[in-house]
Amino acid sequence: MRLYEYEAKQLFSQFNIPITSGQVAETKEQAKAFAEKTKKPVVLKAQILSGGRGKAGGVKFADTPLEAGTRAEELLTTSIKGFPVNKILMDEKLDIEKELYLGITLDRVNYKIVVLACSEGGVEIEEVARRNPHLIKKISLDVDQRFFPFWGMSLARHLGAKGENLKKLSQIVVSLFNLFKQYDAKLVEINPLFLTKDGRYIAGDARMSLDDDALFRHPELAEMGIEIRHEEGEMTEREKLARGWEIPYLDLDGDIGMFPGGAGFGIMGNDFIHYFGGKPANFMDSGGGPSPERLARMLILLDENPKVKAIFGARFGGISRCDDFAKGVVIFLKEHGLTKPMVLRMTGNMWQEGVRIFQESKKEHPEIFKNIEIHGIETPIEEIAQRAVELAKQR
Amino acid sequence: MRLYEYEAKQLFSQFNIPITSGQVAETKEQAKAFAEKTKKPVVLKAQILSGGRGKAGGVKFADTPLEAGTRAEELLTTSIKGFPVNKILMDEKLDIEKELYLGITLDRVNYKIVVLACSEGGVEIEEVARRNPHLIKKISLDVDQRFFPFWGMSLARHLGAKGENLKKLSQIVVSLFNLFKQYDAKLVEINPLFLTKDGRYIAGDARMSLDDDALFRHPELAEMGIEIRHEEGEMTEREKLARGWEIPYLDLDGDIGMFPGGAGFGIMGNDFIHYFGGKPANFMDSGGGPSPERLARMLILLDENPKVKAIFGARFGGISRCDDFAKGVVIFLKEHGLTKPMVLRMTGNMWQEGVRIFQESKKEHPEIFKNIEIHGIETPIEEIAQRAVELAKQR
Amino acid sequence: MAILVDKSSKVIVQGITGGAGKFHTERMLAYGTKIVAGTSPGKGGEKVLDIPVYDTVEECVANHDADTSVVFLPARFVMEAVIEAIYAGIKFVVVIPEHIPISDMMTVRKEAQKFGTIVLGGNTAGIITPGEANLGIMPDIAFKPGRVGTVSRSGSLTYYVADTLSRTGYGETTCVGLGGDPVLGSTFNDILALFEKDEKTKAVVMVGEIGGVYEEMAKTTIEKMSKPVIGMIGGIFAPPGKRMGHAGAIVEGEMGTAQSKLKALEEAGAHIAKTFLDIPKILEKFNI
Amino acid sequence: MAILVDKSSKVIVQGITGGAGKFHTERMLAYGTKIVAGTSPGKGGEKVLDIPVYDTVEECVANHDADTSVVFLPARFVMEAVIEAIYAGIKFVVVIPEHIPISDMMTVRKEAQKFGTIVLGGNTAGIITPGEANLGIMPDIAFKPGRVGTVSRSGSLTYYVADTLSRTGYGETTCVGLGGDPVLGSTFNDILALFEKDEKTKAVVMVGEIGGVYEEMAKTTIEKMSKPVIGMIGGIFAPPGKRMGHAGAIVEGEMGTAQSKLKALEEAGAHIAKTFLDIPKILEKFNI
Repeated sequence: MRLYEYEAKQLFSQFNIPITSGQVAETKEQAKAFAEKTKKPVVLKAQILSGGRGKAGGVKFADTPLEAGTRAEELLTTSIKGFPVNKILMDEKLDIEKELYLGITLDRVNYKIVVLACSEGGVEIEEVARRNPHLIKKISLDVDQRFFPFWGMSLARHLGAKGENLKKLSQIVVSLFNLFKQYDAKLVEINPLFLTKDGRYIAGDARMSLDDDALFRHPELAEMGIEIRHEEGEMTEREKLARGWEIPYLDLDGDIGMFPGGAGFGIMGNDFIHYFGGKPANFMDSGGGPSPERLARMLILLDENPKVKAIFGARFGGISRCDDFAKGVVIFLKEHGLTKPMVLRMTGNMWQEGVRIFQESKKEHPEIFKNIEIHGIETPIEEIAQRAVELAKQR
Repeated sequence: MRLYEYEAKQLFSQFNIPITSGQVAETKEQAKAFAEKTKKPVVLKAQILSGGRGKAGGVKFADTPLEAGTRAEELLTTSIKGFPVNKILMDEKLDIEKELYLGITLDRVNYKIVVLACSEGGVEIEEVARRNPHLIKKISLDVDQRFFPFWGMSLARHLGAKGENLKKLSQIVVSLFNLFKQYDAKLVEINPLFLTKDGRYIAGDARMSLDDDALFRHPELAEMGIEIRHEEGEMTEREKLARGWEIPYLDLDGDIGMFPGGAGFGIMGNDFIHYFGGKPANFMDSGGGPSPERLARMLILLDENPKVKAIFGARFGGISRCDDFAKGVVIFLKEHGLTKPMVLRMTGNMWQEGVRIFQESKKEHPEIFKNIEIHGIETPIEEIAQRAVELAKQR
Repeated sequence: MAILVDKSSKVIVQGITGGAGKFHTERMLAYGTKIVAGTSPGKGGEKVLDIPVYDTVEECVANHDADTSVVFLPARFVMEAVIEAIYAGIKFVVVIPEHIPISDMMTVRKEAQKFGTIVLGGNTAGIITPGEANLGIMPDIAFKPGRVGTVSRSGSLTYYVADTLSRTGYGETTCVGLGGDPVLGSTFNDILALFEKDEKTKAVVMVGEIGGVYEEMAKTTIEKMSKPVIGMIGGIFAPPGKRMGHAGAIVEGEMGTAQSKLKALEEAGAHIAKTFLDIPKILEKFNI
Repeated sequence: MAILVDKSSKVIVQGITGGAGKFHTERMLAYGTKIVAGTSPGKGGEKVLDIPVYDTVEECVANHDADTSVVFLPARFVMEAVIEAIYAGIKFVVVIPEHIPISDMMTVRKEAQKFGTIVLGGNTAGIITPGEANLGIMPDIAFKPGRVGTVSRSGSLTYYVADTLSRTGYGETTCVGLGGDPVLGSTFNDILALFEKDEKTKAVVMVGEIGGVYEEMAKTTIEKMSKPVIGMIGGIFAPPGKRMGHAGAIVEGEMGTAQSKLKALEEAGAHIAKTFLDIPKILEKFNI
């Protein structure tokens, strides 16, 4: 998950990576006040969970407090790359000598940690990599390798540092590496890293993406208000509801409610629906071995979504068992009721038990099964997907 | 350097290694008070920087507060293995089911860290290694290898732990390893490690030796009152004076003041004096590249020692330069004056300059050179040592 | 013949006393898998389904000559457990749990490499050699002994592919789940190479998905293979940059897209299936 | 011929701008040692004694093809500096500073081993091949080109031994100071093996001292040597368990005593000298 610039900068300052003494503003007035206090031209940066903010108009400058208020208002009432701007980070505008790049990421081809320095910063690093690869210097490390400061020195030299600045910049590289390791990051970037006219290095921007699966090791982040979120953008209300229930859920813009078992078929089933001319309304994963209650809640998310016209259900019981699955569906049918047509295929571990549960329940309450078609292993999953598309088109 | 038991136990408790809530006593009254508060039989342990304390009578038991006072007085007015006892550690006497051994040390043959568990504790581990080597289980690790808890489990199993106790004991192993690494220890031992009748593990004793050369990384130890010291025993007054001047110095029980350059020849010169029938009064090392002032102070330590009858000086200038050496000797001769006969051999880096300094100074102040014989590379060092023995015998 | 696991594998279950561990141990046993022991620290001496439970893996190896392990433990204990198995001499470890921290799994890979241990997962449904042994959580119903090998990052896709192969009479030699986590113990490369060497396997179905670089990396192996490889990629219509349940399925850079994966497979000479039903249609062209 | 260093060695000084670094660089240059560059982070571009100073070792290797380094830096910076040299491709590093933390030096050993780099020290007086190159702090006056190799843990003992060999006409091929710290980059074993292979070396004098296990470990190497080895051990009369300046000289257990060292040498067939004057007396017996 990605951090906001102002969050990443909080962590930067814990590790003594120099940042300007900026401030977050949520209103025009706060922006004005900051500019008045600073008594210098300021820069206003929209806080969104996406890159390419500068190009998209998310960074603005102001010479006077009045102008700062105006610019802040513009940013706070707009969307950048589709994301509404709720916070802006205000900084004093610096006299820049040079813009550099520093980054650390995981190399998943070679299973290494890669530290990158580029003497051309403030632009997209992929762009530079294509155009001027010699400007980039890389150091690759094993996962358990400690970072020796002389690598920092070598990268700092590549960035043109000399004398006292060489030591300062190599210390920044070392600190950035320590930060990366400390928080189980997948990516840390300073782009641009400013060298000011008066010879200071200052992180102009701060990007961090953390390994969600290692967040349990960092309870202090939650205390700082840094909670789990998407890699890009904030969650919709339904996504937040799903997260509260610990269901991996993602809103898409189609009309077929997807109720697949397993993330793999979740992704593939999405393609199948497209192949047959439909569009899914969501992505959803049940997680390993979901309880009947959780399965019922998953169906609530779909049935209550006004955009959903039909539901495509697929369960190949592995770690998740068909008996639990059938129980969950029945709980949902009884307690909530199914208002959308649903087609379902169920097989795998404990399928006989699942079929028995459905049969018994249907005997008792045939009315709650009126919108549902249930299939077994005899019907290929492609036919089920096709049927879901048909059902959606009929509405 | 070695820590006192009570100091090591302070560090143990920081790492959640279970200890009894003992207390240090420096007087009979404190000992009595502790026994009164405890309302149980107590154990009193002399705090000295040496092993084999139990055999030497340094551990006593008392059933009543009165007896505790008597035992404390006995300990506090005696010497154990030659070391006066200034502090005793008081502990509640436990009901012991079993005594075990846990230790971590450096294997300097294979350059590994070795973790040892022995199911027979409370005795000398070397003894067990000879008699019943199968009772000892060893795990050897590379210096940068992290300690995986399953090794703790494996050692705990070797010590007979089961169920919840297995987890508790493996956690103690892990904690001991962390402690070892945290403080750059050369040795950490819990011997005995008690298993009490009520199923608790408690460190009965605590031994730690730290790497003196890594102490600079642990300023917090000085704050706890843990200062540099010998591996065994406390320092004499003259040794403390020398330490204040940052001169490695050790009192021995002979009568020849040793003023050798370099620790290597310091040790070998000690042997030479013995070969020729003499006995050195000290060991001394000048450290790398000593200043003239430090050299003068080294001579003060020797000349002011009433036991010293003659001084044996040897300087083969390497990182220490003969010009500085000669300057130091001259400062001493001028400002302090030499009261003991001294024989000296000087050669090596800058020897010509050293000879010149001696000659000029002697021309000016011939009287201060009356007790000193100066030789150069032409005289073998063995002859100089022999001469020093002669000079001492003449007094 | 088969790869990695067969009826002679001596299997232990790490975490055998937990709910999932016990449930799937029962299933695996019922399938005929030779499970010789289980571990659960602090519970050594107990029995689960008549299988002896030990505190440590080293005891399982010493007492039962165990060579294979299936791990059913919470994610935060997985690194420790797998490395314990590696150091104890286990040669093949199947990691069922999901959401293992990336740095933990990178450490596991390093230790595994040192000792030549093969690790599958994390977040794998396991591995099955139909009729011989079933390690993990895969439902028996989908699988039949036969002549096609399958390898996939997803459990559910493995089931659908095997179901298709079983119902069309091809059957499977071994079905391997690589796992859905971002850093995996084994990759398509490793498994494809094993299938190439396995005499009974006549063709391989590999199912990839968006995110990560494992499919692209498989290109050089596929190029060298003598057996037909059928490739399938999930996520052609997935929105970019959003987490799709599998942590690995985040589209990061050009390497991770469905397009780049399809391109790599096509260039390597793999035959692309869009839906499962395409698989038997492609196999028909080969005389297997 | 000689071992480890000769007139073709391209030497750098790490810490060349410090007091000791500069002083001994001047001495080493005066001896004819080929010093091609020095390092001092933040001072790149300066010159010391006309020798170019760089920020990093990698520049010294790139610009001057350096292959050897002498380190003159405070103990706490030594690990970093040596490992920098190792990674930059330097093949032989001489560590003059003393009191290097044990764990730092164990880390250095590991990295050196990975890259096949030879490290001498810490707390060594250095190494000299008389008439060719002098690396470290050894005084020229003691040494003359000749036919005996010496290896010792102590600087001062190296000087006395060489002085004795020089004055009795044997002279030295190379004199090696292992260093006095408790964990060393190279040991008697390593250096004795090099002397055995060196054609010009006809005999070796090794001087050990109490503490550590290096002398005992040398036993197996000495046994296999074809050249006479003369052994000397310091500390026969040293009090046990007290720090004698050299951190290594703490008597720890049975292995570290002077007696155990003398015994190991005698059993290996080395000829024991008590004082320096015994050395030429022993050498006389061999036709070298």
